[in-house]
Amino acid sequence: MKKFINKTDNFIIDSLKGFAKAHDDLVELNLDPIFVTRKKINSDKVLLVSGGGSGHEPLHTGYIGKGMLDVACPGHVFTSPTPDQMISAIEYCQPKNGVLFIVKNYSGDVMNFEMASEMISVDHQTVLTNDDAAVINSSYTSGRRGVAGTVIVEKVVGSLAELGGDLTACKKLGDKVNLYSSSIGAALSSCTIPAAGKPTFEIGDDEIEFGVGIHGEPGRKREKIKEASLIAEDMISVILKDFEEKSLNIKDSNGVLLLVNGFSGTPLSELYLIYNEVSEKFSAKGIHISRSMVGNYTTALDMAGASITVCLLDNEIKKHWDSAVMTPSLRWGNEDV
Amino acid sequence: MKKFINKTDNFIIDSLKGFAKAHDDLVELNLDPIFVTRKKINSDKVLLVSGGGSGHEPLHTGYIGKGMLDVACPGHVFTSPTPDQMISAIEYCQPKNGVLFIVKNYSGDVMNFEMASEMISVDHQTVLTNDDAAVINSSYTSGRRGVAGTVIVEKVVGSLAELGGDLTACKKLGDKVNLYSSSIGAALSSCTIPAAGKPTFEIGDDEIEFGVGIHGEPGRKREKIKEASLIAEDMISVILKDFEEKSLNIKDSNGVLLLVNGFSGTPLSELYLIYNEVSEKFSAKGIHISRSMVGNYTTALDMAGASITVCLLDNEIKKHWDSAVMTPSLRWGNEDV
Amino acid sequence: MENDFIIKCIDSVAQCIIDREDEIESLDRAIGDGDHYINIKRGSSALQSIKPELEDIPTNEIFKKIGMTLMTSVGGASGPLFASFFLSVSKHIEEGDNLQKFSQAFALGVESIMQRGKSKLGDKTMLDVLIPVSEKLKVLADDSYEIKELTKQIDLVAQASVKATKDLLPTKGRAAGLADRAIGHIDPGAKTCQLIISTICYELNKT
Amino acid sequence: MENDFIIKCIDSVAQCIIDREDEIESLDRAIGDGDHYINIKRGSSALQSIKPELEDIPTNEIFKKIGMTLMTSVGGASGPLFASFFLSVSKHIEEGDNLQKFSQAFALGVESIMQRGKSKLGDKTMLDVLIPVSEKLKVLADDSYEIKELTKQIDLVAQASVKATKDLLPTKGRAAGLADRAIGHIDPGAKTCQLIISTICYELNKT
Ligand SMILES: Nc1ncnc2c1ncn2[C@@H]1O[C@H](COP(=O)(O)OP(=O)(O)O)[C@@H](O)[C@H]1O
Ligand SMILES: Nc1ncnc2c1ncn2[C@@H]1O[C@H](COP(=O)(O)OP(=O)(O)O)[C@@H](O)[C@H]1O
Ligand SMILES: [Mg+2]
Ligand SMILES: [Mg+2]
Ligand SMILES: [Mg+2]
Ligand SMILES: [Mg+2]
Repeated sequence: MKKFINKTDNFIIDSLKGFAKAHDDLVELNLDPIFVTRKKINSDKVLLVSGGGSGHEPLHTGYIGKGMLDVACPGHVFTSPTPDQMISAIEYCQPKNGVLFIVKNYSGDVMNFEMASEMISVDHQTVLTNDDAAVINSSYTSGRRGVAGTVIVEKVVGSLAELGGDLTACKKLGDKVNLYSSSIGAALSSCTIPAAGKPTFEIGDDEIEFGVGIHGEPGRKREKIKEASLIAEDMISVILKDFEEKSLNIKDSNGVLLLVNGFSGTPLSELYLIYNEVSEKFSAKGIHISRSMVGNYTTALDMAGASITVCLLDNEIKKHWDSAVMTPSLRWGNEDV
Repeated sequence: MKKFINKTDNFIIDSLKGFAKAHDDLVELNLDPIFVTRKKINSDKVLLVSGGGSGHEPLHTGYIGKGMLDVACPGHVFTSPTPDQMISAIEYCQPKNGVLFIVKNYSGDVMNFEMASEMISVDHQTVLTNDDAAVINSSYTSGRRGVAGTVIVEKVVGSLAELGGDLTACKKLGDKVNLYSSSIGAALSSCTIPAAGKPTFEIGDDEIEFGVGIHGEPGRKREKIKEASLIAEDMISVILKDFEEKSLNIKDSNGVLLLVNGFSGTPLSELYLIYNEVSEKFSAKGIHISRSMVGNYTTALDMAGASITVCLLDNEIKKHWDSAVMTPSLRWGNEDV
Repeated sequence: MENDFIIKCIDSVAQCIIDREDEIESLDRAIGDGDHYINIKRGSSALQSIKPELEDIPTNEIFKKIGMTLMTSVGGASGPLFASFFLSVSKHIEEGDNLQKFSQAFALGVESIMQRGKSKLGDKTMLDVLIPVSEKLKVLADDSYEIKELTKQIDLVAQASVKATKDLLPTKGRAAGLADRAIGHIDPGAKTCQLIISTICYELNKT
Repeated sequence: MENDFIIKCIDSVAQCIIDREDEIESLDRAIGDGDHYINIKRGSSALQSIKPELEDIPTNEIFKKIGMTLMTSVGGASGPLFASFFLSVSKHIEEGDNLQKFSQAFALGVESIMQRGKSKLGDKTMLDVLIPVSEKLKVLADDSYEIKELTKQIDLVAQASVKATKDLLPTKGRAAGLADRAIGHIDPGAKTCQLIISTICYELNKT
């Protein structure tokens, strides 16, 4: 294992300290228990709290700021945070209009947030994200995984909360964005958890893991690497099928948001190449891309690979997607509005 | 070699097409010869033209837009563009107030831009960036390499040009930012040029290449991997020595900009960890960091590793650093100003 | 159930986990996300660091402290599940309880895992060790076996049921995404439960 | 210098470069950025695609077209240098020039590389093959040797001087950053120049 690291046990803390210093105009880091909040807490708005295992940076800490999250509770690498983190963060922020938890659908995250939820008295709701279309037969399992679509949920709900939306409205919008989003990824390499010291899975020099999760969890199938165009085709058919199963019309005239997300080890140039393949095939199918994002937004440590996420844009989602945002890792629109 | 790619010969074009589509609100791609311009060309300002081999994305195409570049001419992977690209781009833009070339100091780039320069009639100047402090005894060689400091030059000069600065002023400011910037990098892995199909260099499982270039060129020394804190220490001493040799005071009260740049294969969490190490050591030395950037800004294909760049901020540089910028990969400030 | 014995078990279990690192770790790498060893090691270190606090408090308080410590240190899926177990046991146990009472508290602890995890026997989780063990414990406690025989039998059940998770199709936790690709692999959480139980059996046997 | 011969050389050089891929590529990977083979292959493919245009034009035009094609296809450091060479030669060569005249044009071509590259003998570049070859060519042309002997001698000089780049300390181009770590490695640009020269010598010999 080769990483820029001191002691593996301190990895998360060392990294969070650097993050907090580099963005000390926007965020504040609390240790013991660990949570990150906006620099200026607005206790009048619905408090947006997310969190999850570390190793997916910039998710979630990088999305704290105006127009997006208020709080992120980072767990250890690939391990959900513990309830005391959420509880302390909420005590610290003193929200007057309720708390919305945004939680990726993994047993660990769900249970830890649930325990926190049972132990707080403030009004709260939870949006569970489960945009990963890789998991087949999800009705037999604990469900689909939450992956890069979570960023879209956080951005869109963040905008509504910033503009004064109440808890019920935020929860409703979050559930809608999640429903409207489907993702599918493929890995070219494994990732290595610092404390484990070795790759999570073995993969041949000519293989890809199709449908991989953002923790290097095995996906739908292991197959031989092929042209990006063919991989894109496979990804698109999973997404199309998923929208079909959800009875959602991907050809809606408002268009879709296409997010090409890197898992961190794949260069931007390749992500753009995937974007090109998907957008060409979409345009042949009459699917209109009206918003785009290409980059490392939900990563898996050092894993090489990428996912695509498609989110249907109705007027409400589009409006909140376009609104100003000012966080360490997502920033657009007018900053003093 | 595992990459998201169709045919290696088409890699750059496929990727650029995706880039141009994903950012069609900001940029426009021209094929044959290849160059990328802003969507809306302003021929009244000094035209900022950069370019270089591909594989360093988002450099330079990702920095096209308001407050930064007007044109980028991407070459093949790690190979400088050819003069016809620059010449055609300038013809296309019809600049009325001169052209400033921003060129990283590599023989190939210098010579190709020089040839272009000899073949155009419009008034022009060149800023050569050579911020890489890795190369020792540079007086005996063709000089230091231009690396991540180039982004700072492009941002700062971009701001001046946007605000109406003339060619002479832009050239002068560019040279100053370059002089005020020093960089040093370390690689944990090699990179693989798509057309070559195999890693540019071999490196042991426990080795790092200290002082590596952004093309995987060997650096100062090959050494055993050690704690990030110790690597950061080595990096800092190279930077301090360089400022000393340039007779520049890094403890200037205005503070410095610290850029922790990933080469692409290293996750953001590790870059923040490096930021933490450097900022702790800087503060112990009385060096004040007043601006920060952490991310993949000047990459080397899929190479794992990182560099730090320190740029002294005088009032002029600071003002132009802070001004609004709206490009695919750098975006802040108010967008409609 | 004496405090000293519980503290001793904390140490033995911690040691056992460290000794079996490779095995535990490779299981979660195969069908999970590779962190299970790190998670339970963190939990068992946290328990070791609170040992002094456990010396002179009532039995139910011990279980509560263990539960709270696991809750705030382990994280992941196994953290809240182990925590739920101990917190539930703490509510149903009292100073000087006999084996029958203990086996009832144990069963209620297992039930709280099922509630927290919305899971049941056969989901290919830790429950596939805990439920059979709990059931056996009830039977043996009722029949008031000798400690030697009791620990032997419990250990056998734990060993057999962990092996049986190999053939199960996962429906809960991270492995669920894998579906039938997980068949042939032992569930990591089941493995650690078996190791913990076997270790405690061994310690009981020495008393 | 007949057009047909030049076109033939374009093909032979292209073939030679392809045949020696591994060697050329590994040199630039060792002390450069690994793209030299790709660059010159791209250049030689571009030349092959303009062969029809070269058939019926004056000699100086051929060299100019070759220079412009290399200029707009190769890129990197070697592109403008090769381009400068051919563009310079095109200015100093005329239909039916004898060997002496050609050797002068060749020397001026090499000089234009030195100007473009701000480089000289001993910098561990292509010039460390081109300069000795150019000098030898001048001497041999003046002494009006037989073509067989001339090509043999030129080839020998090219072979010897490319080997000699091994021991040089690089001061130009990407290898410069390496300083003495580059010692022991042959310069890739020097190698391709030698290959091109040796190939042309071989073709000349066949005429
Ligand atoms: N819903 C559940 N019910 C019971 N046990 C579960 C459940 N989800 C996960 N587990 C257990 O937790 C183990 C994984 O724990 P761990 O690796 O620490 O957490 P995570 O899965 O969050 O990475 C699994 O092997 C399984 O035994
Ligand atoms: N200034 C120079 N003068 C002469 N030759 C040079 C100079 N710089 C580079 N070269 C030659 O170019 C070769 C490298 O070419 P190439 O790999 O195609 O370009 P790049 O170095 O830009 O990647 C070197 O091996 C060397 O022979
Ligand atoms: Mg986990
Ligand atoms: Mg090159
Ligand atoms: Mg796990
Ligand atoms: Mg090269």
